[in-house]
Amino acid sequence: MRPTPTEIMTVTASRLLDDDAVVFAGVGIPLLASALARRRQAPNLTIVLEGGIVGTHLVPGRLPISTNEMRAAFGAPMLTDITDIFLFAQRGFFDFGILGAAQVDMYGNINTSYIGTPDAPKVRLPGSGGANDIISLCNEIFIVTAHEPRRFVEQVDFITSPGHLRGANTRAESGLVFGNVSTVVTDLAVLDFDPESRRMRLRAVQHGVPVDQVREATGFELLMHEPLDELPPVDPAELTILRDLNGAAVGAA
Amino acid sequence: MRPTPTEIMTVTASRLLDDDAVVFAGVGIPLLASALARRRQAPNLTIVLEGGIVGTHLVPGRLPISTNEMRAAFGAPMLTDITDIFLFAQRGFFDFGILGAAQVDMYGNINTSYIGTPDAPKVRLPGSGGANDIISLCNEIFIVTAHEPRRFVEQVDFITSPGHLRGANTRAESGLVFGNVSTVVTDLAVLDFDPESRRMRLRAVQHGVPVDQVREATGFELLMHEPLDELPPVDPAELTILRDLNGAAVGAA
Amino acid sequence: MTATTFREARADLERHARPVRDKTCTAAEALRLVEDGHHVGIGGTLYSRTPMALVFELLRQPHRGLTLSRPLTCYEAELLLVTGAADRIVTSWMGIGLNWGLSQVLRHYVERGLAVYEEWSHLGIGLRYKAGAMGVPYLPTLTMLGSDLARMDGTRTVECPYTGQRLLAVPALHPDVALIHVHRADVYGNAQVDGYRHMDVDMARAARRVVVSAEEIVDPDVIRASPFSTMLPHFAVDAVVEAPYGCYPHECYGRYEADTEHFDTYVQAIRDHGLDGVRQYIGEHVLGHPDFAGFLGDVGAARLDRQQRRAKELMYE
Amino acid sequence: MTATTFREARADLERHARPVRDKTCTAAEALRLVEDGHHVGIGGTLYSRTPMALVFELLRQPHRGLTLSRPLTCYEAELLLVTGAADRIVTSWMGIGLNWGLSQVLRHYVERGLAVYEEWSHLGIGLRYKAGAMGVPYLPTLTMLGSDLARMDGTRTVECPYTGQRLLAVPALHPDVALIHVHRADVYGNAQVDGYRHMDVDMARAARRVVVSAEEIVDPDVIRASPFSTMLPHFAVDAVVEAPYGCYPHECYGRYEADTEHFDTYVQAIRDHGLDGVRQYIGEHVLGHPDFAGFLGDVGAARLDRQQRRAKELMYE
Repeated sequence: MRPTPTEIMTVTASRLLDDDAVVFAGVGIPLLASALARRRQAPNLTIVLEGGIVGTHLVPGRLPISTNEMRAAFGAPMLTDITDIFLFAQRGFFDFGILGAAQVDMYGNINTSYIGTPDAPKVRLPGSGGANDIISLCNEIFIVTAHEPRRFVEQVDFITSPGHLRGANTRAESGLVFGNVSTVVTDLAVLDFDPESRRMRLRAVQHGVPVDQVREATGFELLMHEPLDELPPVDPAELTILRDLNGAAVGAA
Repeated sequence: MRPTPTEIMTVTASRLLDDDAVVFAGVGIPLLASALARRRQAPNLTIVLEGGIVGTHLVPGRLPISTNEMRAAFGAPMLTDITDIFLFAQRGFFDFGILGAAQVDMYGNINTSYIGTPDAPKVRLPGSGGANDIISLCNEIFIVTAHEPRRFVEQVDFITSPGHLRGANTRAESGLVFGNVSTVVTDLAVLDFDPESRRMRLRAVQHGVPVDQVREATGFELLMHEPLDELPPVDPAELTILRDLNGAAVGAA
Repeated sequence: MTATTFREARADLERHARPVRDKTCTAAEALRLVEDGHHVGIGGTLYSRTPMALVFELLRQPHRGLTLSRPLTCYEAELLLVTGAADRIVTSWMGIGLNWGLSQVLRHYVERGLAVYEEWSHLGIGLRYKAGAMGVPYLPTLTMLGSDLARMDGTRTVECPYTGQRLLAVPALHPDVALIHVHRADVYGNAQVDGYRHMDVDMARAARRVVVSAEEIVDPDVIRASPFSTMLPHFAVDAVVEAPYGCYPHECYGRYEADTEHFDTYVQAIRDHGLDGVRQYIGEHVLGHPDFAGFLGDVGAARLDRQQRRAKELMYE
Repeated sequence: MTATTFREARADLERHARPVRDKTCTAAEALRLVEDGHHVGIGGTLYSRTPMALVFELLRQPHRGLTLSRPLTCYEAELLLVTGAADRIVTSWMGIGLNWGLSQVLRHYVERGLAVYEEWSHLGIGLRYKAGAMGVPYLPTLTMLGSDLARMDGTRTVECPYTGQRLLAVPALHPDVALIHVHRADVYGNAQVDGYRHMDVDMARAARRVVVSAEEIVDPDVIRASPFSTMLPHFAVDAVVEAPYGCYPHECYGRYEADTEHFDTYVQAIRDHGLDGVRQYIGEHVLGHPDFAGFLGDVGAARLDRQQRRAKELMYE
């Protein structure tokens, strides 16, 4: 029972979620990671979804594909509307935000809008959805994405969702005075940001992954945290829960 | 069955309300006038109350004393909250607003805050409630009040609810680009405002009331509309309905 | 205007956890959240869904320098003025209700400069709570413009960067503690009401701390069966107090009507004895009992049943 | 950005009566409110409570130059792009859903400059509708700041007059026509939903004209028995269209789940035939029938029953 790369990063992300907290999760890996955390170290974690759902319980094998469908609401003690749930975020109610990224740069900026330029796009991606809002408004933000050079670029083509913008204090100077984009979780590593320059740096490698492999999968010069940790492997119990949750509904996620 | 002064102005106000319109009514005389209109010329008038009530049906003899209590909600097809109902007003959904006044001046400004000055009040009145909002946000506004010199003053001690402010275009210049304070209804007369100066002027006297009596009851120089009308008397049918509505609940209103 | 800025209010919230844990306690325990000098938001409006059980408990405590805010303020604020707990009222209207005339207590304190009545329009105060709840420092509006309310409150105007329209900027209000009464809540604080929400949702979400009193504490599954009725989620609530008839003599939508005869008696006492009438009221109905249940016991089951019956008659079914 | 300013939108509303009168009509009659060049707001989000019966009717009409807006946009916009009715999409996300990959139709039109995708953040578009619904020309927010979305959309920033905080000013959006599907409505247009409200309330209140389709037309007394479920009042509604299964193949909360196999077939047709796959879909499912009931007849009762059963299983009771 070997974990897939997707499973490795889902499990790693789930471990970041403390009990008693509130997490604003995007659909897919972020939601799976949150649901897994509830079955492990964080039984009282409250999962919030952008459809207006507070505290979804989820049905294994019938996980929602979108955060706005009936499945997402199962067992929730409160349902409100989309705008309202983001206003909760703007007020500061949500400890964590977790989201994916088509492209992320060395300052944690995310692009899910254009490959190429807005004037001459090579690929028109689906767009922000709630990602810009989650990264702008939640208290602490985790990004989860596969570690590939085409995803980890020096500068994103387009800042859909602002990380540390151009580093140093530029995020706060833009008016984004709240929200710390703290961590990037991948199938190869966990990364954080240098407290001064806000450039991405390698914090820990996944179990058995050499540092050079992380460097090669990264399209920019990666800073190194001292010391550098190695993460424990995925626990079989974590994997069992994850696959049970996933069921047939989301496939390989 | 002679009508009281209060009944005369309630009936007169009710006649201003067109069928198929939406009226935002304060409690007391404004609500009674609206309820009466629904039983006469405006069966499809929608009465909105500041508690968040859309389309209250009211129970004769059990009229509400406040616009936020259960009685006010009876038979309403929609209930929302206070702030929300005023936001409907701000958007422009409400054709008419009707409200009372402790003190009104020659520009239709209303004072329900202080007799005397804020620094040294002789009487601290209850305050605006929703009056400032109704007069600022509804499309056309009617003021209903007893005609007495102490109420009809040249300049109110304090502008709780803005009429035409200091006349001419000063209301619009303050930012209040919507809402026309069009009519003042009293037990002696109906008054409107000169289109240029926005000073109050006598439009019509109540049945049998001499113009001089209106002048004497007004604490400022009243402009005269040409021609000056005399209103028809209260119809016995109007009075019967009004007293049925009123029941024992609001007493002499 | 407001002591707590939106940034301070957010920083406070970020440090403060309100997890999915049992939060039930007595009113006395819950009210420890209130400190001298606090701004206390009182839920409901006028005599509808006032958290009276919590207010009565507040009256038993020796607080000073409280500011109270409410959409429309009824006699609960008179009681807190007379005990000396509160000296500032932020509201849009204060009295008992249309039928009971001017508030003589308000007149006494404000006309003598013993207390401050900071007056906003009804929507003005609603938008102050809403700005606070939305996590922004102000909201633009067309109301209050041109009036002396705007001048007295020290408000500023802003210009729309797209249209040039002049608008009033209403500043966010973040009560230190909000007191809210609901029809039912689970032990975690997920709270539902069956009637008007008044300004409770915004007030509670803007506040730093929130105490909920509830007609009933219910199983979480009851809440989950109708999640659209949930007004406040557990993470916006600090304490849950069981308080049947917790609004009496005020009304609780669908449960019991306001007992206007109780108001009559109170107002008559003021007519007869001035502020001493209020002090007698507090002595008899509040301090004369160890808790709100004691007060209700005095009122008696027959009278509570009558108010309940009157409420049922007004349900449209 | 927005064609109709808040002052124009208000002036329009002041001139426009939507009384307590029977507003029921067919989808074709209701859709006469839409004119070439209009901004059409489509209620629901992604594949939840999409007013599909109304969208299908819109596809039968020979419109040009429409702008569509929605919180999250699904394949209904693809259909309207391919017929040439729409050439501008204002939304925060566009695709079928996470499992169906990128929208190849969107890519085709936008990458070739044949249509414009004006992208806002999810909250950004929500606050645009909300500003419109509130009757103010903008709302201040902390979201979108610093991003290229804010730059591309030509937004401006404002400074809070009390705190100096820099905020993004999100401009009001007033759709010319909003299309909204609900669970039940009376003939006057008082409309209730049983599930997520998405951004429908704000979208409809911001819009100049509103068409409501409903699973059921009910007696006004049904509405009056649960007035807190009423999402839109009659004075915010122009036309009421009876449309059972009116969201199919999308979901209607508590009534029927989304038919994802229908999406699979649609996406496979695009993989196999490109835009011709979309044209075939429209020919077969939309133009091949005189109305939406014809399409549902093709789908068949067995499949609709299955979707209904799946929805019931997800009700927490």
